[in-house]
Amino acid sequence: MTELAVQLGCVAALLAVAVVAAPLSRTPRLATAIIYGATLIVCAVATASALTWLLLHADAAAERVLPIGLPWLGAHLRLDALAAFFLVVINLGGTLASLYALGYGRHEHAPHRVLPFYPAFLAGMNLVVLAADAFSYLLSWEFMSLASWALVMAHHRDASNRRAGYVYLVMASFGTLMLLLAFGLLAGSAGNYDFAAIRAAQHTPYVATLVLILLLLGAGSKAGLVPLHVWLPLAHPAAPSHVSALMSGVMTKVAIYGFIRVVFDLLGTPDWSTSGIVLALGGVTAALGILYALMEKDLKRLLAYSTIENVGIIFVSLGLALAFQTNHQPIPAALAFTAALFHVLNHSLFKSLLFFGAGAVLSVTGERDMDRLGGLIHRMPFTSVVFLIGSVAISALPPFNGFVSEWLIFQAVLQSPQLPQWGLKILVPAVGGLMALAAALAAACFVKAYGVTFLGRPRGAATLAAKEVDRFSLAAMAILAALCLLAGVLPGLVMDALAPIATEILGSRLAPQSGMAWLSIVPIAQSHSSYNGLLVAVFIAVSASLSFGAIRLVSSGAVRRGPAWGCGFTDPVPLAQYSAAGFAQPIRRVFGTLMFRARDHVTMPPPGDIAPARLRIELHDQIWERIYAPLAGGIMAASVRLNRMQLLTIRGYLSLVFVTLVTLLLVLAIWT
Amino acid sequence: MHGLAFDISHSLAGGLVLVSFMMLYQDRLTSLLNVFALHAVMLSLSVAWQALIQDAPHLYVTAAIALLFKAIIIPVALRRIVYKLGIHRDIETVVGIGPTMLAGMGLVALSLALMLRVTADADALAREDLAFALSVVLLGLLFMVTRRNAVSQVVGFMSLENGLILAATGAKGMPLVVEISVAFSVLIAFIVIGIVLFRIRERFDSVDVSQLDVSRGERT
Amino acid sequence: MDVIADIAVQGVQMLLVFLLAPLLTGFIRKVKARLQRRRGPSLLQPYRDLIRLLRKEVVLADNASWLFRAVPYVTFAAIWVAAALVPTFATGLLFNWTADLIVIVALLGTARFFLALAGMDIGTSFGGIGSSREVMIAALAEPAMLMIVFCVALVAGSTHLSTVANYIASTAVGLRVSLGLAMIALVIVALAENARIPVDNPSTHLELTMVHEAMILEYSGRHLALIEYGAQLKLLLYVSLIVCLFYPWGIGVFGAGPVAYLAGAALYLFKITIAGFLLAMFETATAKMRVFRVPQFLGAALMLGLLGTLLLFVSKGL
Amino acid sequence: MTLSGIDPVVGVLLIPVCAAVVLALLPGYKLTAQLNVLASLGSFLCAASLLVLPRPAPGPYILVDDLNIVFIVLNTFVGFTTSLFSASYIAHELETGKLTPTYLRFYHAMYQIMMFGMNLAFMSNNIGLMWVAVELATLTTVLMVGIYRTPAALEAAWKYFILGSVGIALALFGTILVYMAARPVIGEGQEGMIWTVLVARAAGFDAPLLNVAFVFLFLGYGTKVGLAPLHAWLPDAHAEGPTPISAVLSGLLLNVALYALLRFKMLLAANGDAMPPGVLMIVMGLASLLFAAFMLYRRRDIKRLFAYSSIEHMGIIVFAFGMGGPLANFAGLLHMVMHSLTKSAIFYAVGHITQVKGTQSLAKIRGITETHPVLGWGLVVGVVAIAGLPPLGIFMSEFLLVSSTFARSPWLALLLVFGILVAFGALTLRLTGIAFGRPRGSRAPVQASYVPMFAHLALVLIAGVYLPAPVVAWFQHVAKLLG
Repeated sequence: MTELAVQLGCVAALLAVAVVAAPLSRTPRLATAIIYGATLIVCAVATASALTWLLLHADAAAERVLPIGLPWLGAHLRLDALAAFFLVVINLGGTLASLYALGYGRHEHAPHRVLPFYPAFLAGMNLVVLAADAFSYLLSWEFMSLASWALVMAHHRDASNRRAGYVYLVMASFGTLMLLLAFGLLAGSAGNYDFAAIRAAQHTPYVATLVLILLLLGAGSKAGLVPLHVWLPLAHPAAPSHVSALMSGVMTKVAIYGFIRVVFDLLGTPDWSTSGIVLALGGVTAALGILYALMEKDLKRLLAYSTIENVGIIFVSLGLALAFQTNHQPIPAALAFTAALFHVLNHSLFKSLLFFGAGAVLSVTGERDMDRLGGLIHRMPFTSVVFLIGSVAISALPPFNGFVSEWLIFQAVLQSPQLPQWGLKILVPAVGGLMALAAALAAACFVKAYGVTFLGRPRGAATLAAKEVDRFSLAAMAILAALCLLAGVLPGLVMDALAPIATEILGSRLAPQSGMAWLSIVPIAQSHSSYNGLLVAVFIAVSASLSFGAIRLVSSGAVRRGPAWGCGFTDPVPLAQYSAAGFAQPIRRVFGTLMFRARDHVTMPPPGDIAPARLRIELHDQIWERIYAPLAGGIMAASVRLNRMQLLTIRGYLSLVFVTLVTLLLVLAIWT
Repeated sequence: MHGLAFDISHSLAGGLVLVSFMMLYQDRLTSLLNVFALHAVMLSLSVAWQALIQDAPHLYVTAAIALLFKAIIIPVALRRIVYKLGIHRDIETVVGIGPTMLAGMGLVALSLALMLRVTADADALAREDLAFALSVVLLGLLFMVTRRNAVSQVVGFMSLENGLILAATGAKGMPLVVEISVAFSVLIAFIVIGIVLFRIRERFDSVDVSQLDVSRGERT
Repeated sequence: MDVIADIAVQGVQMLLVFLLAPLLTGFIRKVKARLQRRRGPSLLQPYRDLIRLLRKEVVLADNASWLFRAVPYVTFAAIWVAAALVPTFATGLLFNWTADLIVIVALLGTARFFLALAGMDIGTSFGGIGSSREVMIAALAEPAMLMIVFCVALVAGSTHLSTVANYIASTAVGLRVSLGLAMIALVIVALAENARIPVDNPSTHLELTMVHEAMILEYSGRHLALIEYGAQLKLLLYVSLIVCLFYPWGIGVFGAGPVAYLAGAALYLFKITIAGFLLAMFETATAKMRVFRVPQFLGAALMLGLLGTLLLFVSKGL
Repeated sequence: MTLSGIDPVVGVLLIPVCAAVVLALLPGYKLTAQLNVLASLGSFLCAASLLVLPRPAPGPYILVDDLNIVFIVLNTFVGFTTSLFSASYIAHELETGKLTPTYLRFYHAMYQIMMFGMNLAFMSNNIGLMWVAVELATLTTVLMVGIYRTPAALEAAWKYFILGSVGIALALFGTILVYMAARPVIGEGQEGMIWTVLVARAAGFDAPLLNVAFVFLFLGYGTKVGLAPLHAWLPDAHAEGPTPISAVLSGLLLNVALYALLRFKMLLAANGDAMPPGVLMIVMGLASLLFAAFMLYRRRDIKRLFAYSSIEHMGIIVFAFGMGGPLANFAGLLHMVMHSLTKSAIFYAVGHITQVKGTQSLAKIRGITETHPVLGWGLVVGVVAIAGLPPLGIFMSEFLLVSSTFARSPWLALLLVFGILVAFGALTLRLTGIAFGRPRGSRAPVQASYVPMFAHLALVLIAGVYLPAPVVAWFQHVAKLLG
């Protein structure tokens, strides 16, 4: 089992790189090249070995115990199909992020605050997936959070980044403590924290339910489940863009890995009702996440919110898998589970791509605010193409990969009538509706993102100066775009690669897909449903070129350029274009009034006054205002109240001692 | 003989408690110091009696220390300080005398209730003594709590120490180390308090220094 | 050999929808004109319009990007493929196995996505207003559509149109309340998706009320022709979708031979004629509603779909 | 105990005493500072040698067993590193004229006496002697807290003194009561105070008397541990004294009192029908944790901030020992050691920061990582460690404590987690303010010896990832002793 050794070697190498990065970063340019080059190589190696494991001997599992970590336990490290898959996701992301950063990192103005933590962050994520006992799992989990926190704080002079880092760190620690409680429950008072022991132990339904809820709190807060998502849109954009890509595209997946590992692998089968919780949470998260994104005008924050949506989708299909699994319906369970993993892969691909694109825009224009961008398609032709591909893919449109996974999830949703419980029968279609809503809103959201950022006319001076980004960044984005298309047209191969994981975790798998006629995928049965990404893509290409050719024949190819039709007054100022907020206005009016208590305030100047009319949009983040603000306020109030105890006179303190003594004596006198 | 011995030591210890109550009753520092001297005298008497009936000569030393330091030197010195600070007139009880008295009663009752549970094989003398000692300690603490001024806090603290000594001497055959440590700690206590008071006097008038919190930014 | 035949039949189908689409539009216009006591243009007018547009030169706005020029082809192709996937005169054709109902919906989504982008490309307010409203309507229509899919799939146990059509044609299912509800929902969705009255008015250029037209305002010449053609194909697609889902009777089963196919084709023509007539009547009878009434309208469709599904559970006894 | 010259016990006890005398006489700070370091090193080496050399049999006064050797070694080690830190710190104090050479002599002598007192407290087998030693240590620290003679410092010292001596009194009363309880069984005289004898025959003691005794001892020594609501002296004493003393207070003196508590807890546990001491410790521990956690938010003074975090951690430790059981006790011991190392390291960093910035006010200290990277990141690592984040030692102890508690009594664990989380929020909030943001205050380079700080942090880091087997076995043994 050399792969495990290779993986551990890679982790060690990453840590070593992190250590040498600190002194190196005195010479930024050199350090940037060396560090990112090194991480690029290491991650590539790790990806390769994990992939070979997943493809060749995925049914096996390699384990090894290192004499570190919890003394009487040691650090258990285990490589199985599930771990291998997530290692692929992590290290693929790491490889491409490093490649991207080779170019992007040159624009970094505080490299000494990024370079040491970047490899550590990657190492932490790898370790989480490899860990096979509670202690090393949580240790690497929190180490990952810590490294990413340091990266979020890289540009610490910006107060909003500091706030982001703070909220992030607190939420992360909350999540870890919840996981800690969960493992405490699983390990029992004897404290056998080894995953093998936990897997072997029998857990009562009560314990299983409690653990699942704790997992939803712990892993969910890291993954960004509503209402634990508040840190995510703050922290992800705050980091440098390649790190944002890793946090959004990969780290959330590590959280999902944690959920799968514990709930599906360690926990046995909990009560069916728990799957309802997961489903509902996932659906709400998907819909709310994308609604938040639609209200956003900061490009990177928009992407972060859309991450929340995708996490919701993944949790929906995990909930479906749980529902089927608890009702002993292996095939639909495998379908939902495979769909979830497929979407994990897809989201890691196109979200990284989109964040890279946002980073490219940021590095050439220095702007994240979409309302100051526009018309970039003329200045960054290549970036605009790959970003378009990413947008189509994330909007779940054929023939790209995003659609395949959502299609599979819908197929799983359509299996729900087989579920015996009324609750699920009624819940699942509703959640399906929520998912369809989320998908449509996602399309709207990315029409907005792409349209406002890349199309139209430049809105600011920063945009006019923009030019195409460097070669490394373009290469990284191109590879991702290609992968998006590839996974979209050849879904069967991916599903077959994922099958062993389902076998390992659920004990059931889908029928092998690669044997199907013309590479179409048939999750349940031919008569039931099937999809052939390749053919659809080919048909579209063929008919497009057909029509193109035909038109070339009949019509005149004449083209005349002229000013746009401006309804009388020509050449309005570019700012008169539809802004991000303006584009979202119809949807804001339909959904926002309920979700965000959104109000548009228009201040019209009096007649004769030439001052411009001003539009102010008032949004309230209900979740923050209803949950977090009161909590923080309560703690503050309590501390103010208690702080009076710091301000007593000596006599006051003495009387405290005195009262304590007398109370204890009284207790003694009464109780004994 | 034993009955008599018991009664005497018992009455002496009881007397100590009584004097503690008298201290609670005082609201002028000067008179308080007098009462404290009396307190010390009572203590040294009972210690001496213990030395007699336990024929433990080393206890005489303790008695002597108590008499010398607590009954004479310290009251005199404190009187000096009091006059120097010019606070020999002001009334500085926090709670009214009446409530304080009631609280004191409660404390004595509590200490009796606690000590009388002790199984009787610890001999009666010890039990009674402990009960009284405990009440003296608690009363001393109560005194410190109900007085505002640093000097009276010192006095209260020393009356508390007296209670300790009473207990220690009541504990038959307790090794010398304890008495020495008691005297030792009292000595240290006195010296340090003296220094600190002196310095405090030197810096600013009020001994109650809570307004420092403001300068320190803790009170906001 | 079979494969050749299959491809041939599929080709026929593609050609059929390709040729039929403008005719349907022309027919509807004609009927509407008649109902409004006008003589109206001839049935073939749409063909003439398309050809005229093809001949015209293209006027591009100054800052139109390559995307703006590529979009018409992409949208047309996507819609055409989608339309070719819907069984018209026969089920089980070659392409039917490559995609099911969800894919068809998604293909239309792709077309819409690119069209909305094109609306944003020039950077005029019209394009913006059109795109933003279009995506809003779509965001409401798609959940409703999924509910309909869900309802139908529950009845037929499949999302493949051919299977569904065969199943419903094979009179095993009697009249189902839930199917009726689903059909009404689908009609509403179709009206919205095709920018028909009461959601949108295809024949107006009154700026503030138009949605679809505003989006494509900057298009001209062959691009406009393609987009118009796409719209007509989409209309035909929805009509034949309704027909094949709810009135598949007489549809030719795969491999039944040319005769059955011809019968199926004839019946299909008959059905869409009726459908077109009804649509025209409906459009004449109703008025366009305000944009922000549309959510209620489509919300009704969603509710109907959900209701249909739940009723189905009840009738199946859960 | 054998009085042979090479007896390490004698070394541990006598070196400080002699050093104190010499230091009191010698002038000149350079020499004395070095001497101070030397003496601390000597006593540390003696203590370390106790690990390997055969231990003396428990005599009437001196006892060296598995439990207290942990404390002794830790104590002398931190004493040594602090003396190193204090050397560079005091130099600066002299330059700025906050201390005069006279006071400096006094300071060094007191430092050694304090070390002597603490070592004696750990080693004493006689509960009376232990009491004396603890008081000695306390009084010396009182004097050192007041050494700056500022109103604030004097007030702090005064507060510390009054509360401390009330604690003294209560502890003494408890000790007497223990003797009384033991007397009927053991008889009069010496024997009745020797801890080994007491614990051996505790079963026969008079339970009600023991209970009362424990209440007094708990409050008496608990005052020094800094348990809420007896904690009041602690923040001021930390804030107003010289920073090396703050380090020693947090790192060591609290442990001394804790050690005494543990001894008496074992005594009570040995007696069958006395009340379970755990309950009291759990309640007070949780109270201190929650109280300190909330108090952290309102702090304006950097040293007070970390003083309160000491209260919080003492609460956690006391809670752990109160829970008892192999895992919790192990966690408690580990947590105590890690806390001593980390907190003193933090105070080393804080000392230099306050010196270079010339203020203790949190509001005036910003962006340390930018102006003084080494110092700043050292502080960040320290606070991260104290906040219980991996890969540092406290994470391991909190992991064991929380998970084992949750399996046993969920509600307590939830309270514990809540407290930890609230404290975490406060600490990281302040850390964000101190370490990051646009720098404020002087950017002058600080002449500091980073050795002590990074030595401690390195130890904490290693312990967080890898605990050597012998240490583990030894801790487990001690945990078993604690029951």
